[in-house]
Amino acid sequence: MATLAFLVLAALLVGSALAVVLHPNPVKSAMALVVTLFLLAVVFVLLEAHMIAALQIIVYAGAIMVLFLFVIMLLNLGDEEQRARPRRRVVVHGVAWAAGALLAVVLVRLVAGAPLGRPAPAPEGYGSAALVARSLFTDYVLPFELAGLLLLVAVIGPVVLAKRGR
Amino acid sequence: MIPISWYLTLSAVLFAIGVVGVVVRRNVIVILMAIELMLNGVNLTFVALARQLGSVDGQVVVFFVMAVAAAEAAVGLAIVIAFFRNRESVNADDLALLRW
Amino acid sequence: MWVDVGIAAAKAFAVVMLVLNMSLVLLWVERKGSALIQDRIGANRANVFGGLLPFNLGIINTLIADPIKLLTKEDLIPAGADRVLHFVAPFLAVFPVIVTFAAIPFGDVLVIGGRTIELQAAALDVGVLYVLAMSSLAVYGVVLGGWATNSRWSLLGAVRGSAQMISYEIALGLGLVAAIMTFGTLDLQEIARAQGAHLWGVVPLWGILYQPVAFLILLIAGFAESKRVPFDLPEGESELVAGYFTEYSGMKQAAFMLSDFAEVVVVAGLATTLFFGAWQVPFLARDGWHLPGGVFVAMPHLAVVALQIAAFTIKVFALCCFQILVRWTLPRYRYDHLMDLGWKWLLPIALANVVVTAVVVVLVA
Amino acid sequence: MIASSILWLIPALPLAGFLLAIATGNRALVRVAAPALVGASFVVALVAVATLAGAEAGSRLVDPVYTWIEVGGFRADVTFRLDALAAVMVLIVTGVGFLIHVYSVGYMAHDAGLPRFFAYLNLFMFAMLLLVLADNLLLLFVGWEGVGLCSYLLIGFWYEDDANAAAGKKAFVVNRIGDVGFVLGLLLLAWSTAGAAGMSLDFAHVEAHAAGLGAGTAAAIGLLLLVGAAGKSAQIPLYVWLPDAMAGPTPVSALIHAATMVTAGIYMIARLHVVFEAGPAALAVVAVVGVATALFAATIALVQHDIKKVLAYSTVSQLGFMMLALGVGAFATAIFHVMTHAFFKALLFLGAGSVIHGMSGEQDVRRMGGLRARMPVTFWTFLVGTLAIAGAPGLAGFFSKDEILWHTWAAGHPVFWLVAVVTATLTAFYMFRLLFLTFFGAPRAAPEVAAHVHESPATMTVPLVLLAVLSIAGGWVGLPEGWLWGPAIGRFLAPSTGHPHLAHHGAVGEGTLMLVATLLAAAGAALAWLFYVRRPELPGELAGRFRALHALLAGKYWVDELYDALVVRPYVRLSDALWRFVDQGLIDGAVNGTAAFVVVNGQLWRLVQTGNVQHYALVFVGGAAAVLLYYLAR
Repeated sequence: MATLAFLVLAALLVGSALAVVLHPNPVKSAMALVVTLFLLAVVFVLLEAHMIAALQIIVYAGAIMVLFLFVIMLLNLGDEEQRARPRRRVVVHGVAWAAGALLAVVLVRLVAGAPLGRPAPAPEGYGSAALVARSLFTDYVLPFELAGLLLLVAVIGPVVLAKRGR
Repeated sequence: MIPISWYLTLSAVLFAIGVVGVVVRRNVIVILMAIELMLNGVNLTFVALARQLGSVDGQVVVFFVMAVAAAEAAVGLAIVIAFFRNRESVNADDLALLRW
Repeated sequence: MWVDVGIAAAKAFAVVMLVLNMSLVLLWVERKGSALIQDRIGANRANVFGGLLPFNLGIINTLIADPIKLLTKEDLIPAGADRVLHFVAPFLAVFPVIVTFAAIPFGDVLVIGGRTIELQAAALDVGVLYVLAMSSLAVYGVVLGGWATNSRWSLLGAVRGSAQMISYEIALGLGLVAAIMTFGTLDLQEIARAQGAHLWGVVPLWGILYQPVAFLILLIAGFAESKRVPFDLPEGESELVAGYFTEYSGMKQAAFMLSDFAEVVVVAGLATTLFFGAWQVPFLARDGWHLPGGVFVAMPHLAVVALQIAAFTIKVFALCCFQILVRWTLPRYRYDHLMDLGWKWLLPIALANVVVTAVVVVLVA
Repeated sequence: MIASSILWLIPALPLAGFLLAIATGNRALVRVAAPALVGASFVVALVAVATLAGAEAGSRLVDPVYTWIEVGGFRADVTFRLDALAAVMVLIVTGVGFLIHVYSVGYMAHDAGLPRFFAYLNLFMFAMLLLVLADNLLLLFVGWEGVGLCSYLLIGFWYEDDANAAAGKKAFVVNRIGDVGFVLGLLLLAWSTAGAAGMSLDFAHVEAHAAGLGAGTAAAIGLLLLVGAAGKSAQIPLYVWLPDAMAGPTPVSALIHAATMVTAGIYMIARLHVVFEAGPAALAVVAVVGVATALFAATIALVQHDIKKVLAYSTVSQLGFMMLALGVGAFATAIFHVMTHAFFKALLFLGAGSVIHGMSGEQDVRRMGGLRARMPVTFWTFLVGTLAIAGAPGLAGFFSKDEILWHTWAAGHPVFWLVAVVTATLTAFYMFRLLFLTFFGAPRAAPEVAAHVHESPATMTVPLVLLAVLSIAGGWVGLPEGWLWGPAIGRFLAPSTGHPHLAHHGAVGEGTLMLVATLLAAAGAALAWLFYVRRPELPGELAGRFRALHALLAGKYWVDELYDALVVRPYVRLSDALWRFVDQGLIDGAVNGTAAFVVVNGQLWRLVQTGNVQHYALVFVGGAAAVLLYYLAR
């Protein structure tokens, strides 16, 4: 049952991910990515990472992807322009897909063969906001603050970059 | 109980798809999205291995990845907008200004 | 097993019905309310018995005739539209809003047949985050609806809508953070239970007493999230015809309208849960009334539960009515004013509120 | 050894003047500060010398400043030392230097480059004092090169004229040739005197070890050092730069190219006299070079028309006298002549400068004449200088020159003596010729120049008068043996220079020789009077009769042309060939070839650089996959 659910989920994920990469229309690509991210959130729930799953949707699906869509619409982009000659494009894409497939095969071989054994039992409240937050504000407090700084830069930087006529 | 290595396999496939997307797409915004896909593939690995170890450290890393991804998207899209304003294009072929 | 599934299904059905019905009722309330405010009769064209009754049946018109009309109208898809996304968009608009309600508790526990049933469709330990996550997804309906129809007005509405919703989501989230800090949990049911105490044995200790600022922020941001006046720029009739759903008709258009009203209900539900004691009735505990002065009046369990559900419904409805009142009272904002309000006022205030709350929480603890 | 803490001030004060002039470039400030600082240096030197004179004979003042080089067993300190030899030199340098600074204030008053001039002049004073006060040969060499640099800068002071710049360059290059010999001599000296305590070029060390040198080694060192001295002191064969050096401002000629710098070679040989005494062959060569130069230069001076050129050849000739003195072992006498020569030659140069100043830059004696009345102070002081150099009894040059002649005779070199006496006669002749042509007879200047002839201002005439006094009285510190107080300066210098070795006190006494020389000098002067006052047409007739000889002398024996043909032009051709084939062909070829290789390579590899990030990403992906594949396959 769970296995079947996972397989269906995985198939949907791979399908939507492929749609991101293959669909010529950026809006459709973005929507496919939203679906991918949403499904990933579900996978996170399966892995008992509730907090991360919620954040995945809030941050990725809710904020980042909306930003992407917003920009696509602002620039009013249509289907992707293909300039290379078709034959050359086929060659380049063929090479790229072959390299990607090789990478996928190698990575899968590497991780699938990993001697992991059974997962450790999840502690009480695993994946909850409290546990993640405790870790975040104790062991990782410095990276946390640095991430805050980074985000501040990311707030100021785009304003400077995108502002018209400075 | 689904073996953790299945999740890892899934994440590897997602990552590879993202890589191909970065290479083959011409639209800079889509390239950025493919990068997000790669990041998410890696995120899945972190969450899966966090579950494997029964520790939340991996989830904390994912938290940071999200923060960085948000920053990256904001700055990246701002650059795209600035570029579009100059060249009326978001095609990666037009971004090769530093070429000899 | 099957009983559990049945119970879950029943709870889900109850929640969906609550939202949908209240949305419909709100539609009528809005029509009547606007008429009242504008000093006209309104919604009076539904007489069944030829005007013999002493009151008109506008409510029936709104509840039954309107939906039937909308359902049976032709579904127009403009030329050049993206058929798939055009079809999906309305559902993407409605779905997250209704689903949001799953995390909101509408009563305490119901003990029946030896089972203890939480009166909440989905008992989530990250309930508040869930609410935020779902409300953040609501923007896709707007964006895609606007984009898929291949219309300038729609696209402008979509761009406005996405920017507005993203902007106010931040203020909304920060407002909720302050509330969460006060209660120390993300579980909405626990938050509801935490509001059962009374100050000096008389005043019910609801969230509004702790977090009035957060409530105001939630309310204002809620207006923006539901894209209603004074923040109805994405669909402002005088500017963009009907904004992002200009090119929709029939049931799909109804779905967009429904999502607006459902959003009003969700905002009201969230505000009720966080700031107005959720299902709490003053002095009513599980076993009966604990009135001031040590007076105790026992009550049957089912009656208590029924009272709590009723109290929750009434509170939500009251808040909905308040939103409608605001909607027909204030004029529309200009777009830059809207952004100014969101980024330059709400956000700093929410941040300050968070800081002050943090200090107080630490000091009290 | 007496510790002293003021010696460093002597060179430091002119250095301060140099820095001040360079830093401010303020005319009003510099023209006061530069002479004042040199004067202060003179006062400090007087104090130091007084201290030395008050101490017992043979002692010296030492002022260690800091350790300069300490590497391996070798050590060189910046230490100043003042012994009798250095004392005399320091007083000459600072005293005459001060007077010439004062003179320069007037002479250079209208020159735009005045701050630069005084900067160079002060730098020269610093370097010269470093040379004189140095405690070791390395520090001396720094001063040696420093004065060379200043000489170059000052000869080419008016660098707008190519000829001046070329003269400076010539002086510099010729001096470098001498310096090669000097450096080789230093290295050989250091190497051959290295003891258990390691190498050292301290004078104390050298003096202690010189006696242990073999005669051959010492002679080799001496000859190499002589090459350096010949360069600096303008001896055959390296004298050619000095006449050209007259291109510099006249005070420079007086200070650097007459009174001080050119005597550095003399000073150096006197300072290292123990080395030369250990190699008598070198000493003999010194004597030959000296006497040959003296005669050679004097003959050229007979027919020169440029007032400064005559004085320049005269200087070369007098330096030859000093070399002769050194060569016959009369080191103290050589230094004595350095001193008197500094007085009267500085006087003559400054007088010439005054004439040139008054004649609006005219230097050719054929267009002078009759200036006696118009420039009385200059005339009288110039007369004193001429008498002094000619050896008029009682004047400075009389005593020092006769002491040289006497020592030459007494050391057993009658041929040298004969040549020297002939030279002295020629000296009297050409100096009086110069005097008569300049100040007597009818004015031959152009009318507009003649109208402007005027006596020089006080800043110029006062130094002239002071130097004239010194030229009269300066010789009395070195009377012959047995006269009144005798050779006081010789006794003072003896601890530093040793006592002269007189081979035989022969049958002929000093007085006899003195009488012969004086009579011959008077004859020379009389001949000049005959030629240039009484019968002005005679020189032309003689020149017509001995045309070949006159042409030889007027052409300065064509030494410059000879050098040009034998050395300069082949060297230029060699350089040209090297430039063409080695530099352009081999070196540039290698460099350009490297560049061309890089360019071709770059052309090839830039095809890989499409500028498209995604191509790079693709390669990156392939690389990552390959790395992972490697781990998988392992």
